[in-house]
Amino acid sequence: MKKLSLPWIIIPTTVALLLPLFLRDQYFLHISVLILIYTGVTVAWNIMSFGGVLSLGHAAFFGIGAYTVSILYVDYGVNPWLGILAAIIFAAVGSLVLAIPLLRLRGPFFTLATLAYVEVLRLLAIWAVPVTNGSVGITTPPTQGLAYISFESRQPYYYIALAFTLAAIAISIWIYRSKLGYHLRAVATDEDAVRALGVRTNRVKLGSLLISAGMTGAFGAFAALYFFVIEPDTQFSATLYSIQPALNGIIGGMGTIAGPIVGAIIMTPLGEWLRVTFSGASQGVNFMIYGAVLIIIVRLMPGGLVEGFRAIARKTRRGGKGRGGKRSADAKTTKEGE
Amino acid sequence: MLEVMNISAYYGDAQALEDVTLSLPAHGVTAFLGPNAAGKSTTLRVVSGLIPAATGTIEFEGRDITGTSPQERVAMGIVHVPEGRRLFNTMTVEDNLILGGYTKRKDRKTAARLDEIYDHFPKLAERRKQEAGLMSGGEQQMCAVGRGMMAGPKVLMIDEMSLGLAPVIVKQMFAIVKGIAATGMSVLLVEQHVKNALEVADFGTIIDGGITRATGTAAELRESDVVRESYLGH
Amino acid sequence: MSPTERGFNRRSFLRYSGAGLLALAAAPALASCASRGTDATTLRLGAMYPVSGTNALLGEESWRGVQIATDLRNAGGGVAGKQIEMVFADVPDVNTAASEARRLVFNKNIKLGFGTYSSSLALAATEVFARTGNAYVELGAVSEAVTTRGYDKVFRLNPTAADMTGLHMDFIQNYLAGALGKPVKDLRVMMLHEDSSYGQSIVSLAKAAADKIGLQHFEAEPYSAKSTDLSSTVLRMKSQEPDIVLAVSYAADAVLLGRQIRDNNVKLGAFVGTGGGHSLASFQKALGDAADGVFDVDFTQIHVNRDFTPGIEDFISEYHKRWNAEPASGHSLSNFTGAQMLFDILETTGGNDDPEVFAAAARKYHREAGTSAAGWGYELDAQNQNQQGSMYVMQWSGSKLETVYPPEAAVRAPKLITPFGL
Amino acid sequence: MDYLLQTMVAGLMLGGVYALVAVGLNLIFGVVKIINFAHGELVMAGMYLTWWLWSAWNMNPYVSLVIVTPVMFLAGIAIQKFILSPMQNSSPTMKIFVTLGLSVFLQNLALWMFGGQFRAVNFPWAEQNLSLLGINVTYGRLTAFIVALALVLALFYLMKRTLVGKVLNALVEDRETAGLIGIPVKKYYLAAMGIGISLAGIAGTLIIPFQAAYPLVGAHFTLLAFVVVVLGGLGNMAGSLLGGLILGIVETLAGTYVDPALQQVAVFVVFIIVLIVRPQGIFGGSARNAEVGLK
Repeated sequence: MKKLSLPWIIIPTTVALLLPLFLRDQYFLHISVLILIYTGVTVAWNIMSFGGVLSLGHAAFFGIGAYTVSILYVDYGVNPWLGILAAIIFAAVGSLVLAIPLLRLRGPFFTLATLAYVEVLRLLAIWAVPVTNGSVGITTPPTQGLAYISFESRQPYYYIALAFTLAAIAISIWIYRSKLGYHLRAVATDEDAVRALGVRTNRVKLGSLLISAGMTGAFGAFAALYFFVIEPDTQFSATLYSIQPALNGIIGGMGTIAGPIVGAIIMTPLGEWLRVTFSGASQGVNFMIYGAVLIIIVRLMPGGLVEGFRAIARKTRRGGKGRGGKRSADAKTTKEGE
Repeated sequence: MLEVMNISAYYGDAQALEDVTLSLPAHGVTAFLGPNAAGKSTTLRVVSGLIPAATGTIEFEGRDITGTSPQERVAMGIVHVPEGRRLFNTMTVEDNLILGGYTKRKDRKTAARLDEIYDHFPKLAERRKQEAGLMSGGEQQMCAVGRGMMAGPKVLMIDEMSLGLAPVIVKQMFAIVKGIAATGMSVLLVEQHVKNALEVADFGTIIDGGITRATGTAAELRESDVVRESYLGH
Repeated sequence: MSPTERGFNRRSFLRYSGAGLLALAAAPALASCASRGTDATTLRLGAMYPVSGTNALLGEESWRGVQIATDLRNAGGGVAGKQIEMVFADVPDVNTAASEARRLVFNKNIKLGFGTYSSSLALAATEVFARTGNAYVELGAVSEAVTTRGYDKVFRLNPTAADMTGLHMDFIQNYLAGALGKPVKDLRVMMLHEDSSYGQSIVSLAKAAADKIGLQHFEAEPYSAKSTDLSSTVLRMKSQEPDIVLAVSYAADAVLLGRQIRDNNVKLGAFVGTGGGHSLASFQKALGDAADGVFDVDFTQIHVNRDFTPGIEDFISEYHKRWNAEPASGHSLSNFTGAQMLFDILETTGGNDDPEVFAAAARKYHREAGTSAAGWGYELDAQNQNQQGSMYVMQWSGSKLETVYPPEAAVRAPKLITPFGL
Repeated sequence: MDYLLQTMVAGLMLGGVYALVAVGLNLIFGVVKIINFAHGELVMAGMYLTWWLWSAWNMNPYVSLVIVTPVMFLAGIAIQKFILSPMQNSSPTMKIFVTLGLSVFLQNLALWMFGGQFRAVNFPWAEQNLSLLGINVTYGRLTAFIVALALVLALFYLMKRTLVGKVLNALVEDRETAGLIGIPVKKYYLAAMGIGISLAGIAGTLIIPFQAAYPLVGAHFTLLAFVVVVLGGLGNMAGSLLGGLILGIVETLAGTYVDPALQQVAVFVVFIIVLIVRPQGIFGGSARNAEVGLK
């Protein structure tokens, strides 16, 4: 990603914009909206991984966003658009709980702290019945219209989701290429060295946390309006909104721009397809396959799909010359693995 | 006894070694010299098997060992004392030493070897039960060398032994190393201070920029004009 | 150690195949063709139950009842000459429920859906059906919210949380108070409930129901169904010394609760389970004799007055045939009954599942209590809630969960036995 | 007072279970440096295996340890050899996700094989009460607690006194150097995985007399076990025991005196606070966790 090549931006964007014209089936549009939501959350998650940080706490930000918009709308009559704005702010503020662990901990310890945070919020959402309506959840009113982000057709949802996702991607590209992104990537390589150069690494990491959380909150809020019903076990589900985005990112290629997008586009329909195909046949088979596929992909393409395809492309282009490069890449990863 | 022939190696995409050739006799001290980032430590890592050689071969006692694992090489008698000592800090000195003798654990002579180490380094005997991380730099270096010797090496490669040690301790250490070499093993000393090293060493090899520049007896190198100009700073 | 030329080739081959696998997996998702929905010969209905994830156990049990009802009806000629085809969707969580409802409606052209076992799943699924102008029939979820949102094409055939708490209090007032020899106002009653939508739906109504019968000492305590230890809950219970414990549990926690009550030697006057866990055969299996005397308020179970539940034998024998076991809980029977009523309604429309037509027929349909396999009748109220579905009180006796209250459905009278063998 | 005492005892018993699950994880996390998200599912596997031996062969659950232990040891070796070892050079993140995949797979394998039904072993001896000073403990829980203690002591001895233990300790601290001085690292990874996972299996066997098995039972244990390991310090077996007991007591006290619905919240809040205040763990040696903080 040295230079943004224009065709790579224009072509997919155009395709995405025109898609509803060709794809009138509401169910496929629905899947497309799901893909967009997941792409957005994954792209948001990925901003933290620019800095080499693995967060499994994004379900927390997603859930905060969902609950913020729903509670404001249902209990206080706040317009959902304003609610989404509030969701961004609340999710960012909510992420501050993780700020201290983020700055003090490295590697798996931070990851575990983020998982614990999701769990705490889930349990609190179940417990605080007067605010959250507990496990029964909150249902947003059926009033339709652009002002309420509620429509009969999937098309407007699709375009709103697309706008959100494109904005998220734009922000992510902008960050990647900004000084913040440069510092983040440097932190990912060697935090101590970067700090020694006088970069305020704490500020950099905190910035990525806040931006990432705020973006995730926006998608959580949109998803709440899109699904109508929110409930703690789903909205604060580590599996759905922490692990799945991380998985998309990793399968596509963590810390790259295109990786998360590719990952979400592939993994979301895969999950849907497995469920649709195997559910009802025998309990659990679809998730068994999902787990197995996950193991296989991670085992065979540890650099992610984007990297994997690139390697294949390089290999075919260069014929057998890959050997030296391959070997050195191994040496490098060995070192990182320590 | 150990012949390193024309090896190259990479860190990531960066080439760290281009063409290094190194030969060790069956005993005596060989100094392996060169400026910072010349590729000395990398060479050692290739010899001990931590990094694969991209090209070139390594022979030990007439056998090609280029493809063997670090463990096999230790078992054969090629032992690497890494830069920065890398002791197991939370474990006792004695446990560190015992682990050093891991490859020889089955010959039931661990106690005898321990005694031998304690003879060489009486300080370590005093500190046997102390956590290794809590000792002074010099003591830690002794422990690291002792740990290497526990494997019963034929070739002992010590990386940057004098780094961060007081000059008095450095002198002591050099003397001890010379003593060890006299018991019939080959010691490879990696040093930045060319002059100090050439004073204790019997032989020397100088590398720079990942390429072997000069090889000879210590005396030859001390007298060589090139070496004097480029590395001894006269 | 170092990768050889061959190794690298093999690896890249595996990578290709990994990518191919993915492409293979993704392609049919986008290519799968839409179904036509109901046509002249086939009635296609959408069935939504959680058969994976946390609700898998009772979701699966519920779905079994529907399968039996469908097969029996198809064997008998179907509905108005049409064969019934179930388009099934697994809905482990709320977002999936919304998502799958969309798939059924748009991709499968389903006009009439039903399910769902869990209340939050039901809310999500019905929202989609209702907002797209389709009809949905709930057969298992108990939360009041399912039918109180004002959707005119969302129906519920099963009794609700209010029926459960109502029966709790009825049973306390008319039997337990007398059997324990204390007036209702002096009884100490504690409701322990797991904190999923099931437990929370019930507890939200319990307080009011308790007030209604003049129960002054009523406490509610939540706990997490996922907990692996309920010591705290049981210790709190011990300190409160309740006469009656009303427990609302899922599966594993019901066993855990029972065992820990026994372990901590908490002597109770009576223990009344509420649906879910306490009616499962494996609850009795796990506790053995200690389960004797435990009451349970739930959907109809198989040990019930057979005169009151015509058709139950068919259900039981069919269940045996298919799964070689007794029904694990009453959920299969209630969903079986609900599905049968649904088919009967569709019979009156001539197999037409158009939402408007179905809704009109559903509102018109009527059935007396004691004429279905679960003993339920059928009479919708203004909110499309069936008024004639009822809950019963059962009691464990050996390996049988026998219906003991109200008398018309009972196979025997209730007996007061100190629960958990204490 | 009795009430408090009973609460504390209940907490201790629960803590014993946590410690039991955590020691195996500690070994794996410490030595192989893998965040094993499938650990709880392996406890679940132990539970199902014990249940199956009991229901099909009427085997006493405690006797079934002679089968469960080696089977789970082999399972651990297989997981290391076929799944994790080939990924040795991948980033830690990748290893996390491979274990996540394994956990999803095992959960649903259980659902597929046994259905959602919960499977309890009805073993009357384990359910008898030991009553002392008005405090009740069942033999099942007591046995689990005592075995946890014994296993932790045994591991403690192993780690301190034997060569294998010293090697494992060395691997916890610095695996590159361990390899450099001739230790066959891969072999010891296999051993650590084998031991760690057989410990998970043993935990499953000891739990099942009082806790039914169902497909999602393990998920609950995984995160808790990590909390215990982090509290106690990596590679520190005694720390895991203490961490487990503290967690058990915190959970029970919070549940009894605050609100049963919040007992888990208390546990995770304690965890996050400890991570913030003392990331090396309450009893952790300072150097180790910092190093495994994985740069």
